[in-house]
Amino acid sequence: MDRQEMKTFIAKRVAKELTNGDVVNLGIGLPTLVANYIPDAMTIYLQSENGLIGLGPKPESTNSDPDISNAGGEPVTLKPGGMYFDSALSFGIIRGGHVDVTVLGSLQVDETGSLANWIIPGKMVPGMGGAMDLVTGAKKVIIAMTHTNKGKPKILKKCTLPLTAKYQVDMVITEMGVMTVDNTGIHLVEYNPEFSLEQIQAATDATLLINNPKKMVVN
Amino acid sequence: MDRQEMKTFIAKRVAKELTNGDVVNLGIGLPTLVANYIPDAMTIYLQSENGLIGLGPKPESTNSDPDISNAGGEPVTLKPGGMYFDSALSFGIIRGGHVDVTVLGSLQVDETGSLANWIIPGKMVPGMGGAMDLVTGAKKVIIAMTHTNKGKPKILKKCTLPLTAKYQVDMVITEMGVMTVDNTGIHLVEYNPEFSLEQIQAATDATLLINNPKKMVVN
Amino acid sequence: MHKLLDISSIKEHLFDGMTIMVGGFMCVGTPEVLIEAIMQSNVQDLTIICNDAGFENRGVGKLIKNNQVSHLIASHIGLNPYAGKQMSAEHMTVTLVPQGTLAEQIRAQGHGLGGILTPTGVGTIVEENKEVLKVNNKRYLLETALHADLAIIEAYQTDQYGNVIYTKTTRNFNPIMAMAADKTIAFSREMVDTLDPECIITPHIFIDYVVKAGL
Amino acid sequence: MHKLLDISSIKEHLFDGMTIMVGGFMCVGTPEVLIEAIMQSNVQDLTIICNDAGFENRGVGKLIKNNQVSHLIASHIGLNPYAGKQMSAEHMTVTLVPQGTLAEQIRAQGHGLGGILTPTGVGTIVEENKEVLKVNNKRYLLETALHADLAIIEAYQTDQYGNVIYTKTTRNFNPIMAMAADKTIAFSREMVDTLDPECIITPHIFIDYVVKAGL
Repeated sequence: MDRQEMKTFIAKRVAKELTNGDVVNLGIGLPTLVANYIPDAMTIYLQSENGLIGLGPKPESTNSDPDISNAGGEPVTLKPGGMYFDSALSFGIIRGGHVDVTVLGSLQVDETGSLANWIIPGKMVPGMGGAMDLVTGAKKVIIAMTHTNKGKPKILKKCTLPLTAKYQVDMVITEMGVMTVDNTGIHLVEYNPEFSLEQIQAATDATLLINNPKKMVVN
Repeated sequence: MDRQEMKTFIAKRVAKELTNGDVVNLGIGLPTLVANYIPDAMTIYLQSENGLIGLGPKPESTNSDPDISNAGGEPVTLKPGGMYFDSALSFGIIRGGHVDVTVLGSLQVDETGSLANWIIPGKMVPGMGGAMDLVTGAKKVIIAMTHTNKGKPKILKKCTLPLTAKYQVDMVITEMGVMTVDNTGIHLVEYNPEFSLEQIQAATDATLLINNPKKMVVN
Repeated sequence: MHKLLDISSIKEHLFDGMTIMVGGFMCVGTPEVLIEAIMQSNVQDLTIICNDAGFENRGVGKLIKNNQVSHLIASHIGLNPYAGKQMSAEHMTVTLVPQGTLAEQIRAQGHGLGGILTPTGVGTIVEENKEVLKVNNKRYLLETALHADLAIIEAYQTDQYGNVIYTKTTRNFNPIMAMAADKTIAFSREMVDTLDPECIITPHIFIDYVVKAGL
Repeated sequence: MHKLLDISSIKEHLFDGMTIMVGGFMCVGTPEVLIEAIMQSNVQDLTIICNDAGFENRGVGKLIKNNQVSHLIASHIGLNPYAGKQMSAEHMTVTLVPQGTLAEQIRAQGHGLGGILTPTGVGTIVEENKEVLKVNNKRYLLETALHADLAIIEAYQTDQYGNVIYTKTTRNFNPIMAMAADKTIAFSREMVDTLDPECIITPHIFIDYVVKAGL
């Protein structure tokens, strides 16, 4: 798989985690792609922290309205039944536990479910934006990311970068597999048969708990 | 003056404290009467804590809408430019210092500016409603009440009933005079010439600071 | 509309000892039809969170009169003398809360906040047993979030998704309660196809069930 | 309309060292015209409170580029590399705040709250130098209210009283900032006679001045 194929593969697998009626917040980048793979028969309400529920597809470029954007600043549309609100209500929805699933990328995740995705001290200081609120407030936190960064593991025993939040990650989905996190550790519950279990563990710093994993299937 | 004349006299005098453009909250009872004496040329925005700004006069009885009431549960109307909001924003306006003047009745006021108007233990327990927020948040707190209760002083050295708030009263207006409160004590700044200064002090438990008071005039 | 609930099914959402938030301000904006249904269920030992005690035969006053309420959290009870009697006779506990504090405690729950710092009540008996914190040399009371198992609210119009608008001063506590309970049932006076996305007050994600007027 | 302000008069409301809240989210809902006027005034040593640092040549990014900002309080600065450089070179202090916390801190000020308890940031460097309080055995950070001398916001429509509505996702931080500053200046795209009293987002009492588009 090349990088683009990996992203598509991951996004497709994330989409399978969604349930009809879910309120979902998709982070910038790879997570945004998940919207493309939601089955037509399923109703998902996409929330965007800049102030809307009912995020629709990107507008035709000839028809773009600068007054309506997603949290990445990209032009979007509003689906029927959607609505606008201010930042206080938007984060009330997020912090109050009214978002069923949030999907974010990350620089690091660890086997305690902590994650780090907002700063590399001395190098990159973009800020946390809404990420800290999202992972703290959402009912289910899914990290969607490539398994490694230039061959270096991103799934660690313990995050080394400043944390976004402690103990909040429920699931990690990469091109190599699907992992769940609970207080016993990180479990490889599905694996991509393109890789052996040994290869996956070798690409992972954390100790993967493996007990009859299924094959990871996307369409 | 009979009781009704007293109330009218007090309400008229309170009205003179208002300034063009003020946001004003009038409590239930006597304070509500103040609205009748706002000069036509003056624009006052009446706020009602149940959720509106722009309280208008009572509707004609044939035209009463049960969906719009004031904080006393009485039918009212909305003036042009008025708007509705929820209780959180309503008390945001109040607590946040965006109400210029609040006018309330009271059971007791003391010379430190503390007041008690929400409970008589063992006898009357109506609750504080919005009064604690109003006197804590409003820029200017005016107590409008009769000077005594069955001949007993209501303006005390120290309140004996459970307080509504400490040190919040700016002005007390009764049928006997106008008093201001600051950290030196309570000052009789205007007196009703129907009473002598001795009579007013005799009806008052607090020590009135008196320095060239004016005559209290209402039209 | 998939959230429609038959009034007779409300009892499935009720249980003894539960906490219910009831919208309305002196019964303006209180869903009387849902109150009636709770009366008929005869569920017991309720904690009711409401701005006030209603009137003796209106609003939450009806539940108090029916002896279903063991604890009332409200800002005043003055218009319901029966509530005062029940309180004095210790048949019902009444917790009196400043109205603005009540609003923020309810909002805090819906917004995922543990509590808020308010200057209201400092130096009064409201302060008793509460943490007092200083910020910039000013004293505030820490008031914690208020949660409910169920909120019952009165909507003016509800669209096919469950988005809600209110009318005039019926709004009051309804929008914040809709966010603060595990489950929210809206009584709606009117059902409409769509609402203006700029004017929706309560997003559909907070409305679990809708009871239509006239059913 | 008595609140109308000529754009050239904005400088009367500016002073060195002041704190300004700027509405908008990645410049959507940011009043660029007012930003330009602040640039022209060349007021110095500003503390800017805004969701983000804008872009290098848009939004508050223009004030940063013009070296007028000594302190930026924002949730991210990633789209403005110049802001990052100014921060690294210690020409500008940047306080990064979780976006939801920033919203609540601003709201708290306007609503007269000393602060709020949020679970966001617990166990991270955001916790540093902050009070941690436990409520029902859950840990929260005490985040205190954020005040400004001036808020500049972008309105969609303003009526003759100064009531404001926004459009689509331009709303974001604008309504809460309008309440949190000593003075609020709204840039308004359109002036109308009246607005629907059910749909007004920012009541006129929070709007001190209105700058009309095209003037």
